[in-house]
Amino acid sequence: MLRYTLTRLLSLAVSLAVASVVIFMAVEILPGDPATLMLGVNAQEDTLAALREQLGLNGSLWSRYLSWVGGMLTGDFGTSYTYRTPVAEMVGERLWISLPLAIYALTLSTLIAFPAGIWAASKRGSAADVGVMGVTQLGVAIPNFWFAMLMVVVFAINLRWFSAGGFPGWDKGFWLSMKSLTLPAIALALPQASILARVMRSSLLDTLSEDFVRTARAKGLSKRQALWRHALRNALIPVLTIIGLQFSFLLAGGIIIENVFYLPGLGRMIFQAVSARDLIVVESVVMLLVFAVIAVNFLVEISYALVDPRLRHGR
Amino acid sequence: MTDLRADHLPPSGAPVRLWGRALKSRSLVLGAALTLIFVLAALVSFLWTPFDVTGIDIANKIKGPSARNPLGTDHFGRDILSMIMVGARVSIAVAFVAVGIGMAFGVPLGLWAAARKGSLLDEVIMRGNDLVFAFPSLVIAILITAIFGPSAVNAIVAIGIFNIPVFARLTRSGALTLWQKDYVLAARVAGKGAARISVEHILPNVTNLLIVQGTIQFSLGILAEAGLSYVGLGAQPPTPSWGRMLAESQTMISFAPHMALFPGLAILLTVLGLNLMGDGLRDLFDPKLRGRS
Amino acid sequence: MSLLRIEKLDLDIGKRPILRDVSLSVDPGQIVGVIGESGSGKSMTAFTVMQLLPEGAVARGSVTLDGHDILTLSEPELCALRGNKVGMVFQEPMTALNPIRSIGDQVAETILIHERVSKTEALNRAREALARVELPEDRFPLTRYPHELSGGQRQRVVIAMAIALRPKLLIADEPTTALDVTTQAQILKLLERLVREDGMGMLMISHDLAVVSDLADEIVIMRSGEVVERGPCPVIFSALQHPYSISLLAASTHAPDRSVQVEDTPLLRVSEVRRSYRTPRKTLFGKPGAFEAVKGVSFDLKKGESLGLVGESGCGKSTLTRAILGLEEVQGGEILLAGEPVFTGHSPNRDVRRKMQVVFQDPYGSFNPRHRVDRLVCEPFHLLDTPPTGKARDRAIEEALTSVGLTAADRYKYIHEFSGGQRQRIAIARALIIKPELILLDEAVSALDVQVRAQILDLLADLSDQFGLSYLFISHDLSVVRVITDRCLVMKAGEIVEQGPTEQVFSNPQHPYTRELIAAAPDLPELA
Amino acid sequence: QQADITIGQQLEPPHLDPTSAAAGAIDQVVYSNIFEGLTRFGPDGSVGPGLARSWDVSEDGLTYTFHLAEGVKFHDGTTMDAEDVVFSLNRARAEDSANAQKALFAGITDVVATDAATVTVTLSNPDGAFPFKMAWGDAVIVAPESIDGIKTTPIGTGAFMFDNWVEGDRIELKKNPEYWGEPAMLDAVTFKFISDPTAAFASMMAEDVDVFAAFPAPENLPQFDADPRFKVLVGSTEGETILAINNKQAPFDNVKVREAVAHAINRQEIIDGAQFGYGTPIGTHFAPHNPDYVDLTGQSGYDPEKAKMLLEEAGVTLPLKVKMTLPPPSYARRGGEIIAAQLRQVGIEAQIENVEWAQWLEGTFRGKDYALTIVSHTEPMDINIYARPDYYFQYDNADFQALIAKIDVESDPAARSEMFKQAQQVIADDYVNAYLFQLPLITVAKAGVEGLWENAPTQAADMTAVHWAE
Ligand SMILES: Nc1ncnc2c1ncn2[C@@H]1O[C@H](COP(=O)(O)OP(=O)(O)OP(=O)(O)O)[C@@H](O)[C@H]1O
Ligand SMILES: Nc1ncnc2c1ncn2[C@@H]1O[C@H](COP(=O)(O)OP(=O)(O)OP(=O)(O)O)[C@@H](O)[C@H]1O
Ligand SMILES: [Mg+2]
Ligand SMILES: [Mg+2]
Ligand code: NI
Repeated sequence: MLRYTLTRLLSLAVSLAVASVVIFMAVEILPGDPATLMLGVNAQEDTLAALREQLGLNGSLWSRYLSWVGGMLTGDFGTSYTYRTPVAEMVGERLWISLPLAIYALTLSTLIAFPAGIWAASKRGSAADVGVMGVTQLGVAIPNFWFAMLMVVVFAINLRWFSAGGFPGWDKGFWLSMKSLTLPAIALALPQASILARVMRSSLLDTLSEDFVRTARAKGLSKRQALWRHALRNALIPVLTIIGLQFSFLLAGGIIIENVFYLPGLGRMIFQAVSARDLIVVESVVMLLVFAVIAVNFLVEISYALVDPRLRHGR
Repeated sequence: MTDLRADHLPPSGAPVRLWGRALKSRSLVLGAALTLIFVLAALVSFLWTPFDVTGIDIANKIKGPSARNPLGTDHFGRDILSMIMVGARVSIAVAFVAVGIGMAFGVPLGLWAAARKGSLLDEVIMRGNDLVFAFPSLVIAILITAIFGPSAVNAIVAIGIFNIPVFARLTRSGALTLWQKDYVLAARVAGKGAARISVEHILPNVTNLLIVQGTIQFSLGILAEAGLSYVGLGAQPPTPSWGRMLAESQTMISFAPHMALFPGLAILLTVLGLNLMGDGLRDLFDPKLRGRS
Repeated sequence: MSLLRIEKLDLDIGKRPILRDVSLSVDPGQIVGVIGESGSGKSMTAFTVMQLLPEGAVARGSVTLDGHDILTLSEPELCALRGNKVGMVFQEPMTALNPIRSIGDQVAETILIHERVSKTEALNRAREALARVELPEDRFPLTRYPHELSGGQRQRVVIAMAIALRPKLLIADEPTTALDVTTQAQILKLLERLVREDGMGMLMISHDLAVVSDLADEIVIMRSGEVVERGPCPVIFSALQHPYSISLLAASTHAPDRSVQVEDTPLLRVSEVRRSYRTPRKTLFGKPGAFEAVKGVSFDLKKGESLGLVGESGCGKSTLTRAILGLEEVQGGEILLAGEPVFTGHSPNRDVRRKMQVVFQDPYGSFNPRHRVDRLVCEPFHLLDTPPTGKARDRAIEEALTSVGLTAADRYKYIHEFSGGQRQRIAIARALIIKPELILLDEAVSALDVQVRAQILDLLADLSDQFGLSYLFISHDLSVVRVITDRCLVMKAGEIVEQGPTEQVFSNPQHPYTRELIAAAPDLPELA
Repeated sequence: QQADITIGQQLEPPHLDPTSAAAGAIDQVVYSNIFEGLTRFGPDGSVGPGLARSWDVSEDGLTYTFHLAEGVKFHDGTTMDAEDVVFSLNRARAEDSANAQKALFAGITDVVATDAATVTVTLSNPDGAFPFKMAWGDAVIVAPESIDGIKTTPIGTGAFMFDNWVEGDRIELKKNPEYWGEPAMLDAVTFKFISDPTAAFASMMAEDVDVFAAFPAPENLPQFDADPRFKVLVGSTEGETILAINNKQAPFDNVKVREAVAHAINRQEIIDGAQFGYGTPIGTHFAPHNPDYVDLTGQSGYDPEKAKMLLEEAGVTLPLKVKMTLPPPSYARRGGEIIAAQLRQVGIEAQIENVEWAQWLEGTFRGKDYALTIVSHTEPMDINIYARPDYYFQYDNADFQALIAKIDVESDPAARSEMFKQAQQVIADDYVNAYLFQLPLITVAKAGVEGLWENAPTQAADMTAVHWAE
């Protein structure tokens, strides 16, 4: 287990190093000068030069890369060009929306997908199965921003059950905040739940046809018991992978949904930072997201080992 | 002595039976029909559309469905049916080429990694794939279009890049099982090299997998293109695109819902069609998995 | 009254008839052996008793177990029966256990399902059951996971689960097919002991006459869903009625005629060959370990000779084959074919490779399903500098196909249009097409039904007569090696422990391991 | 009685220092709410007294003496006096100043605090527009004590004080109880940032916000109009929306080609299609609500036949392919599509390239790599940009430059007015750009909100007089 963990950790570090170079280079070649953007059309050349100097845009590539990476290693993610506040602080604030939203959506999708997938698998071939699978087909095919738009029209504008978007802030009350995250979470969760339900079902069907399930049945377990006690945990590995992928997707991938519901989340922050050429924010946040994805994958792999004893003893 | 007869992969070389079974598969037929409708619409649009999609006719703006415009007109008075037809062209082309890119790079990489399983090369290829997967795709798409400007071509590149690891992994895992097969050993006994074996024996036998995954990536490509166009990073005006039609209709959804409804349905149905087709194809190629997914 | 009575059982899956008019019975303490070729419905009969049939299966007739009419019972009643009154052991021990739960847990589950006892109590009884199947707790703690056990040990766990509640009937569906001969012998002995101790009835399914005849009190022979012959053992063997059973018995003991002249010149010379695999590092930065699969093997194979190589699974047979074929470099020693090394420098020697071909075990996996027979058969032409083309190629294909008993027209077919036996013929045709001097047969007949196996053995004998071929015949099945080889090598853990003329090795084994092997091999009763 | 209000606006300010960035969103929040200048814009665009209650101009027009209001305190409790004014103006015009409108201060040669309540500013040339310049958001008075934190916690003298900023979402202001002048009528103001037009509509409809300033989706206005819960205020801005032409790029260096473009464009169709009817057609670069405005739209009326003829006369080979870059606002994106379709009718193929502001500034504005582009010039009284040959449309006319130079030093209103009219005519005759429409200011508000600015002489959401109806 330790060896397994260490090997994974090492490749994690290498991946992060490569990712940092790729991100830095990509952001470097972004056309558009942050200083010009900040000072607008009437700015004078000397004013621009002064600002560039202030922003530290004049150093060599190499030294800027090193100071960026060095900063990140010590927890200093730099200072936003436009907001003039530490990136770490900004990220922290945004994370308080993106993270709960991702968790909320993931919880919803899991809560929908597990029962649906298990039900469909246990009733394989029945009308229920066909029905659930049909709905998930639709769920996978529906563009989530379109679905979000429709939901806003129905639930916010017509029925006025929810606000059309925005985020009041956790200090305004937990339930109020959760309520404002509900429509976005549903919009995000719908396709994810559909995918997850399908994976759950097919993975469960795979394990249900394994020999050991037959063995369990021969011991006198009923179909349900065999499913719950033997098939389910074995079926979990591909499902875990998908959940891991989905979580990292939700963390950054809500950009469009965040835009529809004007939530000040991480995704929208990147989107805005790119158009404002707030390079340091782009770099640091993308790096952070990559780190999150890699770390989540790492955790998922470790959790495989928890599910599956074969992995615990080194491969 | 084991029983090897049970459930062996059905032979791929039985075209007649394959067609017969294909026609019996409900999801395959439905999916193919839906897909075909949109492919046809795209093809027809090259020759004919009810109206000129670049022709702006402000006097006729935002009209609901009518005999003249079966799906209504948009805020510039353009015919929505015509735009959806031409939009299909863009969606399909972007997704198609993106899948092509994914396959063109992913498949050889996967084959190569599998042929050198366990080597440093394999490790590098697979870790590289993981890395690409680790990048948030939409963010990268935004960066790419911010660097090179928004356009259909850049959308293709952005989507295509993320298809590469998908195909590389699939090919590699498919190829790895095939490398265990005795017929590969037989080919090695016949003195064939890894490259030759990969092309002659491995590749043809992973094509089924690739076709199935290809349809799925195709549908994901259409969704991705719609998403990118929706945030303005896809095909540029005056070329119509489904995602941009949705974006443009968004502020008008409350009084002109037809403007959002039809492009949304177009995306939904095309993606649905492709997914159904993918499922159907998987069942067709691999009856063991029938009804699994 | 009998424990299990199956009467006039018909079984359809979907619209397809699987079983027709099957009747048999098992008394307490009796062992009934069911044999038949693959697909004859043996397993389906067993599953009918358990009512674990695939979806869409419809059974008619009557199945009475200990007074219950199985076919009329409800699912909960069946659950109460399974594992309690009747236990079952399956063919594939590697997959029959849940990989993520400990063995103690899995055995205890049988008890917990049927009896209201505490977890500790159940575990205590599981410990007992495991001890009965010779997995004592001091060596095999309950917390072990299946992947930490060998195949034979896993099969013991499955048996422990089946007998934990001392059921009245035990169904064993080919319980030893996936195991080595020595392990097979142990498992069979264990099963017999348990049956006798508990006075259980046992339904023992096998495709191997010899396995069943050693054990069973009564034998049932099945063919395509029907019982063709039934009778007490071993009396039945001398009084077989049905032509199928007669041919089955004949095939099991068939020895092909061979009349080849063995020349004295060695064709293949293997000397001191070593082959090691790298094993993963133990620690992150440690050196990778090495595992020697072949440890200094030496032998000669003479021109025209058929040399056998026997040994248990994992002893290095296939590794050695690959080394001889020049597919992998060896770490030591030398392999010479007709005086030339198979490896020159670091690349295989094409001139030498041309002289040998190989036939593999799996007739289904040996061919690329997308190619036609002609293309498949021609593949070794790749080894030739100037492969025949056009007419010459056609002629070569035809010749190869006809010499293995197929027709020239078969060249246009795809591989899926052939049966297992025919496929193995095509594999031989493929080997023959470049007229090699040596053919390596790696378990070439292991996957075939006895009757087909007999035909292929005949064909091989025929071909060696005809073309003066030499064979290296690799198998774990002693009876096959015995009838087809002139000389024989016995391999254990990467080493040759004994070699000599086949008859001599079999009748007068020197090495203890050889003796053990031979003793473990099940025998058909000597027939009058 | 409700005493707080939530205002929606599209853009979030990057920071809150109006004196070191061009972002209009900063002024939108802070102008006259938090920060005040010597002078200030009134709702009608007139310049009135701000912190300077009055000022005198010397005979030669070179010296301005500002008399400051007494008893003014910054929000942190420090007093605002002449020294702060000196500091603010010197800071803005300093060598390393990051002021985006440094040109406003270019004429200043000296600033002196005569006493605590009097400031004397000396100019290098007479400048009749100096009080006007001092009304800009870029010229507000800041204190040296609080200058370091100005970007995140702005300290001004206004009727509201900064309270809280949730980045990406909202900024909250609260009433300044110690305000020196007429106190604010509201206790708290929240600016909420909603960039997406759909979301803007939805948030208004769901009553998440009370007012939406510069409502971005004119297509939704009929719905608000029809809904008794809301009212729609349509005012004017200083934004001349133009199809800018690169005057140095062939064939647009030929005035005939530019004239052809002007005639190829149907303004009404653009206003209807892109703005859903909201917008006043213009024929030159001047705000129609200005008394000096000359209506020259007839000179460049829609006449595609004439356009074709002019193109032929100019010897342009058709179809002519040119690049049209479009920045993000919907007037540009939508207008661009319509203009492209109109130009196509006369044989000009405008290839649309949608760009972000950053790219527009770098490529189009600074790099001048474009043929056509659409943008709204929202600075007040900015016809003088035509006197800058290096400006992105690269119009270089010595006569015009001389005219503007004369306006700059003229302080007689009548003469100035005459010269402004003349200037409008010159650029219209030269067809420098194609003039489309004056950008309207559309404010959607709850029916009970009163005291909002209807027009936008500068980017501001002056909340000092806003209140809820009884
Ligand atoms: N799940 C299933 N669905 C449909 N047909 C099946 C299924 N399982 C087995 N069969 C068919 O039932 C018949 C009998 O199969 P069964 O497994 O009983 O054979 P067997 O005698 O046990 O053979 P083997 O020695 O290979 O195990 C075969 O023709 C097989 O094809
Ligand atoms: N690629 C490999 N890497 C590491 N170890 C291997 C590899 N191939 C085989 N081995 C090991 O070498 C030993 C010999 O394997 P080999 O396949 O030659 O056995 P075999 O005698 O052919 O067995 P079987 O009868 O099961 O085919 C086994 O212990 C196996 O685990
Ligand atoms: Mg069987
Ligand atoms: Mg082997
Ligand atoms: Ni202006």
